[in-house]
Amino acid sequence: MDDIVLSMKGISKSFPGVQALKSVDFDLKKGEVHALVGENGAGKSTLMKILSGLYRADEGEIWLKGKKITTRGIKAMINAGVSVIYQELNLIRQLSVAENIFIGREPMLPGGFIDWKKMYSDVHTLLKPFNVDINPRTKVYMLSPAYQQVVEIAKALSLKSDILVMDEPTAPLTGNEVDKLFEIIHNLKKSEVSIIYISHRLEEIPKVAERVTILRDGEKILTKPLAELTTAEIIKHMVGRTLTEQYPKISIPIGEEVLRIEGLSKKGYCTDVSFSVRKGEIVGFTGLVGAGRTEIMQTIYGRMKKDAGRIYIDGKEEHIRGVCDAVRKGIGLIPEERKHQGLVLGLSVQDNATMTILDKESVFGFLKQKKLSALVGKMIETMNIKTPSARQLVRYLSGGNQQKVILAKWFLHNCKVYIFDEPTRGIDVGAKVEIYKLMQNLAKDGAGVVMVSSELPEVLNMSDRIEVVFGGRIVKEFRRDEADSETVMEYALGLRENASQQTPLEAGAES
Amino acid sequence: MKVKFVETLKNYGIILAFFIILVVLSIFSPVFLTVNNIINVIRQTSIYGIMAVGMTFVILTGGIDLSVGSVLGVSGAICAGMLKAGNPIILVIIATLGVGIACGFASGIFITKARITPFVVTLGMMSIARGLTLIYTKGYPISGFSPAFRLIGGGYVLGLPIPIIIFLVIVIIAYIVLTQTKLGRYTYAIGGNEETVRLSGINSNFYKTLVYVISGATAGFSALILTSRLNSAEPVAGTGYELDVIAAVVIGGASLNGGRGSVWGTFIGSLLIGVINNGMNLLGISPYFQQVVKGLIIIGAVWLDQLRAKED
Amino acid sequence: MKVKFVETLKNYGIILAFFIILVVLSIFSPVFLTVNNIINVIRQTSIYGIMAVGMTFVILTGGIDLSVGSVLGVSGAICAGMLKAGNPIILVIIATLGVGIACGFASGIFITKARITPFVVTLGMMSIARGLTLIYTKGYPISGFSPAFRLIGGGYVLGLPIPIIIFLVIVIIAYIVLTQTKLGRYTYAIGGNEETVRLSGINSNFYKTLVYVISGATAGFSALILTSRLNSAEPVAGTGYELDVIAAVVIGGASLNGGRGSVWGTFIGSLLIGVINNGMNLLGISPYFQQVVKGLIIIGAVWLDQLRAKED
Amino acid sequence: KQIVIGMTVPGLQFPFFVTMKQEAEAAAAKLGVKINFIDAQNASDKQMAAIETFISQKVDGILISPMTEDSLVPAIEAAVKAGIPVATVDRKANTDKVLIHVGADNVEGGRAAARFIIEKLGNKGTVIELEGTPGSSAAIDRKKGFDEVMKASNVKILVSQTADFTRSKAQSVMENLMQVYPKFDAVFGANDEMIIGAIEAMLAAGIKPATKVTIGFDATTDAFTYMKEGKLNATIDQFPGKQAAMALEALVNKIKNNVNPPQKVVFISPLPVTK
Ligand SMILES: Nc1ncnc2c1ncn2[C@@H]1O[C@H](COP(=O)(O)OP(=O)(O)OP(=O)(O)O)[C@@H](O)[C@H]1O
Ligand SMILES: Nc1ncnc2c1ncn2[C@@H]1O[C@H](COP(=O)(O)OP(=O)(O)OP(=O)(O)O)[C@@H](O)[C@H]1O
Ligand SMILES: [Mg+2]
Ligand SMILES: [Mg+2]
Repeated sequence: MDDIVLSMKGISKSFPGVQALKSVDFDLKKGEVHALVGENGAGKSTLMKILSGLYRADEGEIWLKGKKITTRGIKAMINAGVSVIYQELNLIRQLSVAENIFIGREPMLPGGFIDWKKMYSDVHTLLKPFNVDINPRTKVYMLSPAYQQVVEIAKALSLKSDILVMDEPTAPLTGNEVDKLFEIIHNLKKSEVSIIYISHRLEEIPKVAERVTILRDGEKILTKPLAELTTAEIIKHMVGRTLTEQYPKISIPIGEEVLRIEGLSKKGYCTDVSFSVRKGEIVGFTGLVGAGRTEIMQTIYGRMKKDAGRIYIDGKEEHIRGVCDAVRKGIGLIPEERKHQGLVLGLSVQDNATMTILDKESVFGFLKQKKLSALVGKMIETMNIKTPSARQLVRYLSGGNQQKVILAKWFLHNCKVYIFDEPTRGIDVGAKVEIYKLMQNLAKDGAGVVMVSSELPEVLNMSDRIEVVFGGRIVKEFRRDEADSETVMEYALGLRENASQQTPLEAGAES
Repeated sequence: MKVKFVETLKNYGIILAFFIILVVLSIFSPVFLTVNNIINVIRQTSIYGIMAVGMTFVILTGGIDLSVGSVLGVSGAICAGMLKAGNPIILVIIATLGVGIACGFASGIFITKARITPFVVTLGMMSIARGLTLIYTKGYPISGFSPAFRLIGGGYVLGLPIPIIIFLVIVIIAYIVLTQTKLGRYTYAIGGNEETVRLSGINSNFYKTLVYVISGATAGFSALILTSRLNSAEPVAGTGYELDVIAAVVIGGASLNGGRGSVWGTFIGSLLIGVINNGMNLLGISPYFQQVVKGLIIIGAVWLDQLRAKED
Repeated sequence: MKVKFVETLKNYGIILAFFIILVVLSIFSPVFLTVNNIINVIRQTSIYGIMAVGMTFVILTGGIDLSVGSVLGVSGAICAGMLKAGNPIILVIIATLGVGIACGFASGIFITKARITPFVVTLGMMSIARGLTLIYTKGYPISGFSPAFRLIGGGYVLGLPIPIIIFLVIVIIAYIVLTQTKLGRYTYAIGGNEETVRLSGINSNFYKTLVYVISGATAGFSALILTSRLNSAEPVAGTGYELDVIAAVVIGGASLNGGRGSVWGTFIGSLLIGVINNGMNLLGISPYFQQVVKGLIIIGAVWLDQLRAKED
Repeated sequence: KQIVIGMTVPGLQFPFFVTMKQEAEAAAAKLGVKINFIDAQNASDKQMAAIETFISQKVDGILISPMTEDSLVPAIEAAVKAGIPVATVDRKANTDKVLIHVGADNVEGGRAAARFIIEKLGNKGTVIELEGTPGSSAAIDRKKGFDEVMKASNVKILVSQTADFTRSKAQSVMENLMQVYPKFDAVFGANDEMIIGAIEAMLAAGIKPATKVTIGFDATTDAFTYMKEGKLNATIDQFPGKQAAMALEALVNKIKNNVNPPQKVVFISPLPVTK
């Protein structure tokens, strides 16, 4: 078995209150793509952080190319040829794209000066396969999450390691970039790079991987070639039960209009956007990365000032003066940037989840602690948030569970219209179903729901209407029964009709 | 439960350090553990400690208030001026606190509306308030007040000096506010991630302004106690206090980046500084060596406390 | 290109503010724009300005150095003591810088190895260094040096005072280091996200220690200039400078959270403070009003600069 | 039993008080008493804490140079009530409870400095005044005496600015002021540190200090050096050591023999000294 490049044996790891990994074995062959799947909090990222040297396992050993690893630590593992794309974006926001990619390995001129020229041209080469126009001098905070992910991938590729870990690389990406990433992965395979691939988009797994390992509650369930498993079986092993339906769409009577947008424009981001949402309705928004969906929603939410357009809530025109005002008038927005816009990492699950309802659940400013605990307890249960307690700091939750906390925050709050921006990013199949159910419950209770998503199947299956965004405009509206993935993609790619403009790529997204 | 334990541990190190210092001092100085001296220490600490409680709110939001010393100065001066003019005490108290609140409010407004960084605004306020104090007093101390007013700093209730009672009450109120109220939650949340708080539809500017108001109000309380205790308001009163006050908060475990800290930590931090100063005087350490020793103890105490540094 | 423009805008506001102040002053005081006075201002600024350059590195990493004033004090005292003992000037210069570097190194080690927050470590160092200065000098100034040494503060090269030359050279070196070298980029990176820097396999502790060494070294330079200019080292030299130095950096657009700031900003920030002090002397504003005016100008200048606040 | 005296002064950052402390310690050694010293670090509440500490320690007597006339009165009265005799030096306290005050009035010192300049200039010409830290009692009193005498004379005060009692600040301020007031005949520094800073500024600008009338305050060692070199005309001597020694003697006499001093207030006239 000399084609095994990596084997991890009997890895255990526990955190205060959580046993994250229980004696997990994992191996990786030369030139293979090995998928790692499991529910949120199953321990995937933890296993990878142990591999990268960031965490130290309580028990177990790691063998690389037949040699047992004795010196641990990040530097040692980088030198041993392991590079990792972490699940949480790990870029330095104040630095440029090029600086981020080459941090620690800057090309140097004699005299200790950085060779900027070489650095920039290397970045161009690295980004070329993605066919995106990212200026290497742009500061990272100005990029959308999708582009940040592209930078992150490019950074890992530039290390030219023989073992590459990708922890949910496609979560913020849309179909287009995903395809490009797969192309890159195929090329890497040819040059005998081994890849560990983690994703909650299970439809991707058979497309890229040869083998799969399934984790559940920190234990390894199985490792098998993908040829021997169906997606349904994978799901069953992941969640420990059979999922009857991935998209449990129920029919809800559609009521009156709650939100209408007319001619909304914001220079550099969106132009002449009009749409409406009715009570009980889920309106899906799809489009490519950088299409401007996020910006449309943030403009409606009052986070960015609109240049033109009218907003009607319950048929009445409203002037939204800012985010507070938007919330007061009944709009809630679940942002796509988890770390920077959705969570306070240093606060507990409870404090995060109840942030929007403190006004309601307090008397003279004093919190109704019991009531709040009960509400959060119920949310943890229904959404299956894996946390030792409601007092655990959100920082210590797994990526998917963090996302659930953000959702809980808004599920608890009463809005007329909910805008979900990438609500299921990084969430496992089982929990997705719960989230769809909760979303539909909101609709059933008479709210309107806007769902922005890059996962086309979710948009096609869960929406009553679908709006396709391209270059900051809505280029097409479908009813649920008219839409099929091919036509929708054609519009999203700008291959049809009035979609002639180019996507604005260089404009700085306000953050 | 385990989480709770870790939380406790976080303030544990500094308490340990505190007790070590207490034990060492009581061994070397027989006077140290006398009731009289303990009361002395707490009473002396109260002036800084009260402001440190206000500062805790500010630092929790990720801000800083460099103006507390000067605000104490201007509140004290106006307090003294009004007393001299024969105003009733209750009115004077309200006005003194009012001046502190007004200064804090002004800082808060500049920070939130003009979006200037707290360091600069409160540095400016520090200079402005000191200037106003000098102008108002024409540079002279204002002295000599009624026995009734002098009770604030010198009186006793149930055998406890009134400054200590005010200090403890403020600590307890702040503890309740920070743990049991909306304001408290938002204070921590703003320090953790203000953007998230704003996107959750919370008027973060309101709460941010409020913490500076609280800081100003505590400076007002300290001004009342100091003015009463000294029986005079000096134009330079409070100069340089900001560093001691901020130090008490930070030694108590708060992070200057916001989001982490507690009133208990601040309370211990203030006492620690008070005890160090008192202890060194009792031991008769030469003033020059005192500075060296004080620096070493502060670093040493926080070193013992570094357990919590592992946290992130 | 767009990015570049925004970058420029970020320092634009403060430059605008600076020019407004220049114009106002030259209208009210005919002396202000004379060559002589301009040289004066820059020379006076150089002592703070040099330390502010060092502080820029520290603040960029998200740290703070409260000890600069005291480190200046102790370096200056040892400089003076060594001169009095008849040591050759070159040796004295090396020793003075060495003392500054040693203090910075000690702070850096405590911050990175003992993992104590920079505020506490440098507060401790501030106290320790001041104590050592007082012990060394016994509380009295050390005065009277050779004409050769006095050139450092009082000499001219090509018509420019040597302190100004040292200042400008340090600014330019710092600019090159921050923009063109690893050290510079890591300084920003550590302030931006230290975790990521560590994940990239970089020894962030090394670079973090280094910025305190740089800060200490700049305090050493300032000590040389100050001691030479005054022809004496006072035991209290540098007291309270930390606030002015940090203010210069922050007014120059740096964020105390790290990751944002520039040497040019700091340069302008230092000059701004220098010009305000000079201008108020020239206009003969009463000392009491000076404080009010200074506070208002500082807030006002940064207000004009708040454009960049939108950034995050 | 060893007699212990608690001593506290406004701040050892001023050489004046360093001298006072050292000479008091020398005098104490001669008298065979021990001094417990606490520095007030230029803050009234710290000085109050010092006295409270002395009371806890049950010292036999207290020697204090109070921060201001009024702010230490409560603490002093508390000490007296606790049976500890208190003597004030240099700066007075507004209470009749003290055993003795030995002082050299700062206001009188300011007057003396003004008279010196007027006499030297023949009651005409101009003077630049450097004040101490705004609001501090030494700054206020010295300025008060100086301005009062100046106002009654024909010498004009060109400008009065603060230099916070420090040499470096004084150097900068003087540099700035000489731009606007190139013609002046005299400089008054409210302490020696400031006048020396001003002299250094003059030297750097090529102005011979000998051509101007210069006077400082406190009679520090450096001031004498500058006078010897002909750069400084005079300094006001308040005799800090002598003050402290006299007060200390009275205290010890009271403690040992329960004898009150013949006079409750002793003034040493501050005088301009020249070399
Ligand atoms: N630093 C930490 N401190 C405490 N608990 C942790 C820490 N890191 C992870 N955990 C816990 O360990 C468990 C496994 O987390 P991990 O991040 O490995 O999950 P995951 O499989 O990557 O999930 P996801 O799909 O949501 O990313 C979770 O229950 C998580 O809460
Ligand atoms: N490379 C880039 N540099 C700077 N700005 C960019 C870049 N790419 C996109 N943007 C900005 O982001 C806007 C689109 O934002 P965003 O990518 O968040 O849209 P989206 O449709 O919500 O896509 P996503 O799937 O990423 O959420 C564009 O209008 C553009 O101004
Ligand atoms: Mg994960
Ligand atoms: Mg988006």
